[in-house]
Amino acid sequence: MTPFALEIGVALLMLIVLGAGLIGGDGGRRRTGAITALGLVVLVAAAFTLRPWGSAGGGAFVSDRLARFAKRLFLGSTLIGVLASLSLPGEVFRRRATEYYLLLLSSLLGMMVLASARDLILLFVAFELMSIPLYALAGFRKREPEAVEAALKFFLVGTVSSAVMAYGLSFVYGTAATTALPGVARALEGQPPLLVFGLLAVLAGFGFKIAAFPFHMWVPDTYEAASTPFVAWLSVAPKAAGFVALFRIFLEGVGDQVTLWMPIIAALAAVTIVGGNLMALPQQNVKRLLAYSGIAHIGYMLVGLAAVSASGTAMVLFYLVAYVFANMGAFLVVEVVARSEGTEHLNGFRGLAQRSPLLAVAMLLFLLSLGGIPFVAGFWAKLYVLWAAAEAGLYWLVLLGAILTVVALFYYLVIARRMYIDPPTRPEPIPLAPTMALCVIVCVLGVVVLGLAPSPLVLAALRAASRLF
Amino acid sequence: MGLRMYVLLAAAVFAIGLFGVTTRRNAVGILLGIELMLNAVNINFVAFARYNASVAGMVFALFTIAITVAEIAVGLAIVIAIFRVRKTVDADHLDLLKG
Amino acid sequence: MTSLALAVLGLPFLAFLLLALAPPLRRHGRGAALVSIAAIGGSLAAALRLWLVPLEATVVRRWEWIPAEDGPLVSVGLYIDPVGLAMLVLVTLVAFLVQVYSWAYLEGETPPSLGRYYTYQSLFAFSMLGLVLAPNFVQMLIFWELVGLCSYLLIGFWYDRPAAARAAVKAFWTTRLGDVGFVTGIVLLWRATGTFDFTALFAAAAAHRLPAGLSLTMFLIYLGAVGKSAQFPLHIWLPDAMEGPTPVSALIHAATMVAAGVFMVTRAFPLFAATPPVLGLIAWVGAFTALLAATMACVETDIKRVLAYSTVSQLGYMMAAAGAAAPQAAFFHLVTHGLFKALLFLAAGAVIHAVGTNDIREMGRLFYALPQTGTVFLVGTLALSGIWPLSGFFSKEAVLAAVWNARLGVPFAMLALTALLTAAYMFRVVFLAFFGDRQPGGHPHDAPAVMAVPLWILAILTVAIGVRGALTGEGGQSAPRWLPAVSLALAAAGIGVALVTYQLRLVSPAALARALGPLDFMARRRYGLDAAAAAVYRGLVFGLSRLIGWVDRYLVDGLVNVLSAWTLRAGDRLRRIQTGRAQDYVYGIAVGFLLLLIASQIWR
Amino acid sequence: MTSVPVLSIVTWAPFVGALLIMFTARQRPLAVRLIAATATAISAALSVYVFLAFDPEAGFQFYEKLPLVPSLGVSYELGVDGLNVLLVLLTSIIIVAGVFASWTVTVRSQEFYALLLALVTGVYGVFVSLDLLVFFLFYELAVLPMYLLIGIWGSSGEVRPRGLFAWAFRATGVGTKEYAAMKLTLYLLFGSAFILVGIFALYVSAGNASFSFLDAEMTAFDPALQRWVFLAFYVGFGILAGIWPLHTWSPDGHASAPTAVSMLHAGVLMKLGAYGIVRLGIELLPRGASGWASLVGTIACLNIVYGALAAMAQRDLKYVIAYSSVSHMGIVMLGAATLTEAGLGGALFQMFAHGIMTGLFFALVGLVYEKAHSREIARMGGFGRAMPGIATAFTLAGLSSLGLPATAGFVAEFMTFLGAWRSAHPWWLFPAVAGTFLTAVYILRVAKQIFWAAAAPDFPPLADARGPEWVALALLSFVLVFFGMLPALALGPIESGLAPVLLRLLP
Repeated sequence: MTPFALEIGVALLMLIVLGAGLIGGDGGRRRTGAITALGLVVLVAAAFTLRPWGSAGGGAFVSDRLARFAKRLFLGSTLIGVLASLSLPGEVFRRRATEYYLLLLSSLLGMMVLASARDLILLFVAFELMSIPLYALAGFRKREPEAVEAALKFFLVGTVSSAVMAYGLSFVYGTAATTALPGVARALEGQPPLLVFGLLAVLAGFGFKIAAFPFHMWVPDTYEAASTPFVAWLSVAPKAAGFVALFRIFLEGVGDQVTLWMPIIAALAAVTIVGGNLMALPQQNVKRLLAYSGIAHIGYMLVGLAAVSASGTAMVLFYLVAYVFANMGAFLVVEVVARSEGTEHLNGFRGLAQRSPLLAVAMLLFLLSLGGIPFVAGFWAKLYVLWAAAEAGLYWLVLLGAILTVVALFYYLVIARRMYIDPPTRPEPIPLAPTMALCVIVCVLGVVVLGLAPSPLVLAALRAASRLF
Repeated sequence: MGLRMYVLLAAAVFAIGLFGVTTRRNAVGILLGIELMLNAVNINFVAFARYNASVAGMVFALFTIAITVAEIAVGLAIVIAIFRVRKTVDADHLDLLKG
Repeated sequence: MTSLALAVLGLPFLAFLLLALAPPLRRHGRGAALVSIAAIGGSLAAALRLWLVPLEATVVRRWEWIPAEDGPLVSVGLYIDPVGLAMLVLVTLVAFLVQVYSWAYLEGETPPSLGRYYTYQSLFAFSMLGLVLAPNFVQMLIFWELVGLCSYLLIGFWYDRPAAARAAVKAFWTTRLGDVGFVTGIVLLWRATGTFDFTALFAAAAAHRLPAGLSLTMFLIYLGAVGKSAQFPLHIWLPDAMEGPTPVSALIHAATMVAAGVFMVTRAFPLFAATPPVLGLIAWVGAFTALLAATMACVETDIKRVLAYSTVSQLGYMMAAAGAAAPQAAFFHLVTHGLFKALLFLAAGAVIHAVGTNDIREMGRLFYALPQTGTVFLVGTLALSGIWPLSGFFSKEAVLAAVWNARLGVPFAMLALTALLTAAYMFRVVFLAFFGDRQPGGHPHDAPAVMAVPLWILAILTVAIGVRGALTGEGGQSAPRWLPAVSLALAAAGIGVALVTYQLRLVSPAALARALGPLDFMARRRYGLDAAAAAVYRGLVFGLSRLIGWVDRYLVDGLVNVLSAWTLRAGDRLRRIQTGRAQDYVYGIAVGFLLLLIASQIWR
Repeated sequence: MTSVPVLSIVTWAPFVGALLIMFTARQRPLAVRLIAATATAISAALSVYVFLAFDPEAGFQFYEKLPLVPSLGVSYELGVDGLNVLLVLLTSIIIVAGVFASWTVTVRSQEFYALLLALVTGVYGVFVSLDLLVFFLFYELAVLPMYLLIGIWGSSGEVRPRGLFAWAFRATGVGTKEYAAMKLTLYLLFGSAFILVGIFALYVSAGNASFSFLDAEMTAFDPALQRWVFLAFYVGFGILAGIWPLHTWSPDGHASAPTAVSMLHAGVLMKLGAYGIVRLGIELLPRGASGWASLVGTIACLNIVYGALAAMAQRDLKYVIAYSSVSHMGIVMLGAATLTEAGLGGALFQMFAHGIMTGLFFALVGLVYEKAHSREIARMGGFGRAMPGIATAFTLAGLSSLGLPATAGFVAEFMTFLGAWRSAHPWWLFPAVAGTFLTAVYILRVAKQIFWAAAAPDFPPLADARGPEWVALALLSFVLVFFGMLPALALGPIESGLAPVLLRLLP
């Protein structure tokens, strides 16, 4: 099986969608969503059954366990995102559905290549392939001033950080005299200052992508303004891709030099956790709140990264999966409620438990998972990253992270309070589109199953990360 | 002229670009700043390619140029979209979303 | 032997359990009374049976109560010796009589509240007997607290009277304050000797194996007695305790519970004997209490309160005797006092029952209306005043002799003065209430037989013990030869003063009061002791609690709130870096990159 | 080893009940109550069985083990020994009483009972689990439902913002039930952060890749590590046990919570903190414990006196009881800090005694509130005539709390005193004894004001407890007196549980 199998699949799907959009006229455009979803179902199935293995381009492209793990994650989350997008309303959206799905798929392709890239050039190109469609998608609702404004901010910050990253890459290349990552890793022996400088610039660039504090600033604005199903996907998939790339650049094959990164990433993790959680506190817009909480979660993943160990990396992978379900689920519930209540304000959730108890329970589960409460996925996620950090001796970071979960719980509980404690403003239940319900159910299942039986995924993550060190 | 001068030149260009990005009011001006920053990267790559005697840097520079074009295209499109709804491309006025 | 003692102890307990767990029986009232009376009657019979069999040696039985790794930490059991047996008889007898008496005295109560009364009575009987039979300090403490509980419940029996409710709580608090010392002392003693057990402790004391430096320990234990036996300065609760029904005052606050402190000191005397300073303190405090209470009794107008102060005073006597290293004298006085003071209270109860007031100024010529009650009251009064050949004469003389023999001059003088005052204030009551010239309102008549018979039994016993003492010679104390005469003279002088002032009206009480100006002034105000206690309670305890309450709410919790408010505020402040301007976001990236560089320079 | 997983049934029966309630008993309040009563009764019956079948000679019993995450050494491992068998019994008693005491909850009763039962599973789980990580899982499960339980069914009090920090009071909304719920939840989770760090530290330093308590017990941890890990446990569990100055969640939380939740929380959950300190702190880290004993004991003394004085200053009945818990938990902590046989035995017995006593208190306060619709002590008076049963039970609980003999409270306090005087800091005895006196002052004052004295005007006709409520009161009162008279029944298992702890404490 060629290592490119899945990428080829995505490219083919893009062609099919493009064709359907071009040829099928209005009807075809309407069906692009369904086609994309179907195609993704096939691809997800393929990702779990086929074993694309090996490398190409002299090691520039590898399909190892990490890449396969990441690709399953990307495909799965994109599937949920696409399914959720199917219920997006409005003629405006329908007419441009082809573009929407095509952009989504091209970004997906970028991610998948990024996960396999072991060459700086390929990595950079894949990174941009992932990023550029996102700018367009963020401003997809081009008649809305907030959406285009958010797109511009996203774009500006994104390109500047791309530039910083590319600038850093130039030094990496200059010092290591190669663009192949194993070469770079070898060159780190002795820690030449220019190489370190270059890699830090790369870290800053990825900091933007994963939204670490203080590179996070585009996040709340973009999340608030862009359409929610897209945001749900944006909040997980590209971040996962960013982390996988970070593993490749900073950890893979670096050996003992790896401890160089530990204090820096730990510091970055600490400020990200603190900043994200604190800024989430005063938020009244649920999407904005989730945006900041997402930043805090990135901080926790960085804690796992800061452990610079196989288990730490594996725990980040686990965290990403848990986060996919919980965060996407939360955003989707927000979308459902906001569409019914016409507001994304916290007050839209008032009395949800008495209007639509199951939806409220689902949201509660997502929030608990995000808050890191036992018996749902998020608990294990947080526990594992903190545990990895403890193993690495970063007890202060563990304590800080654990204490700030308390701050995080404050704002999650504020939502829970709106849903459960406050009386409803209207009695009737919230309408729920079938595809949306399916997505929410999938997310709930993910959160609960991972919460009750984390072991298989932990093992898979450990296997995926085992080759990095 | 050694490698050092090229790198310094690139750094200067990069800094000028960044300065432009952070200070220009007009969105198009900001795009130009970004263009400068990416070109600084290209200078570096080419210089390093020469210094390292490997072709990879050149290739990288080519890719960077292509990507720059794509980015700027998307950027301009967004700027036009903004101009349509807001009738301004002044970056200072674009603060509907904050906090 | 053991089973008989268990019967003494168990019958009231069974009655209590039955009444507590069978609400219908309890709410029946009279049925509950019968159960309780039957139980205490059986208990009395068993106690008499025990008492009449000569006891060869002290009998001790123990059962493990609190286990520990190496042997029981605490055991419960029985400790039967002559003193204990005498006390058993006294307690069961007075309790029986009082319960019978209450049958008629409380006829106006509703059935449920009568049932409640007898439930408490049974519990009290059980607790007091358990205290008497305690073979170690812990069991004594347990029952010590339980009698305190019964006292609390019975003082507050009429709980909807605010004064009664207040008095109950005050009694509990004040005795509890003493118990703080008691508990502490017991713990200290345990640490020092490794046991709570009387047998072991007495053996050690007899062999002079007690560790040195027990003074503090024994002083703390004595504090328990100070609270329970109403010694200065914790005597303040006893007069207020008169808010309870009169039979309760007779039983608990005259004959038995308040004597528990004295009983404890006599019981643990071998230990106290090892600490002479504490013994001296006991004597001094006892004598001082006796005198102080006697002066206050002189100015009281409430018949029960007079008796209450008299009780405090007599308890001081007993304590003084114990402090003078004469526990037998103390115990002898305890027994005689128990009988005649119960008699006095019950008689006073009959009076109150008849006239409907406690105020002796509103009584008069009752002797003619209530001849039986008057007679027994007079018997009690004579005994209390120490007139030959009533029981009080002998026990009081034994106390005085003991104190004199212990070379405690000043306490002896105080006690002698007390003897005079005792006779005076008691006859003041007799003259004002039973004789004099004022006609009482209404048509008071003697109590029914159910109340009268207990009175007569007590009166006869008071006389009988006295006559027996007169025939056999007093209880072994080698008294100075002049003492009986002096003591009789003092009593006579007291009676004379009362006679002259209140009966013959040769001296007006007002003039007497003026002559004793400051003393009268102070005594009427109870020497400011109640006010001082109230001030300590309100000012110190409550002031402190207010302060702590404020500190907790507004400082300790305030800090928590400040922290959380700061966190919220920090979030709000931090949020302002999110200006909404894209170029500031670019600055964010630049700054972040710089910070990364700096961080990498710091930690490398 | 038994073939029937008794402890699992005890633990999970309430949870199954909660699920049944959620899915089957919609809109049928009676069915909800019956399911709740049955589920808790099953647990209770089995825990009584466990208590009776407990063999003091045998160490851990009713042992169950099921690997969960073998790669990390996490397993579902349950067992009881002398330290926790009594606490399981306590939980059973309190929750059965709690279900009956809240029989009258009508608003959203389905959710109420479901959450309550889920909470109970957490509590049982903490007490019986021998795997440190699973222990922690259950701990969190025992804390979180509190938020909704207090937030939805609680009641708000009134606190006037005053003093230096008035602004912070306004900013946080002190006094409302939402505030109390949030404070309680966050405070306890804050504590759990320390616990988690401590557990990790033990796991990492033991190096045997196992979270099992039994494996940890085999490990002699480095004294320096013991010192700081003990401190982490002390802070973490201590918050739950209400140590000063981290106790302020407890009065607000307990005062705002609905009856059954107050009962369970003050009665059982606070014990859970103390249990954690004894089990993980003292038993696993004897050197750390002896290193910090003077601090622990001193703060415990502060708790006793400070809690009692603060209770005295309260005007709200529920706050009085809540502060009395703070004071009594001081006795528990003091007993533990003595590190002596008598003191630890007293502490463990006090956990049980205070659990029952405070459960009874909160049940009574709930009943009074339900009938009189007031918690303000000064407004009430003379209720004893209309509700003699409640008044009697209140007096009984009060007497137990002030350590009156023949109630369980006495034995516990007395043993603690003995332990205190035997410890390295004998002076601890004095504040402890003074605390019992202060307890007498405030408890009797409150009892006098509410039930005695003149009847207060402007109250509707009041009634005594009825039907199911009697079950709660009678059960708790009985247990309180029964164990007060026969403490050996409880102290036997406690002694056996303490034996290994004391052995490890030997230098």
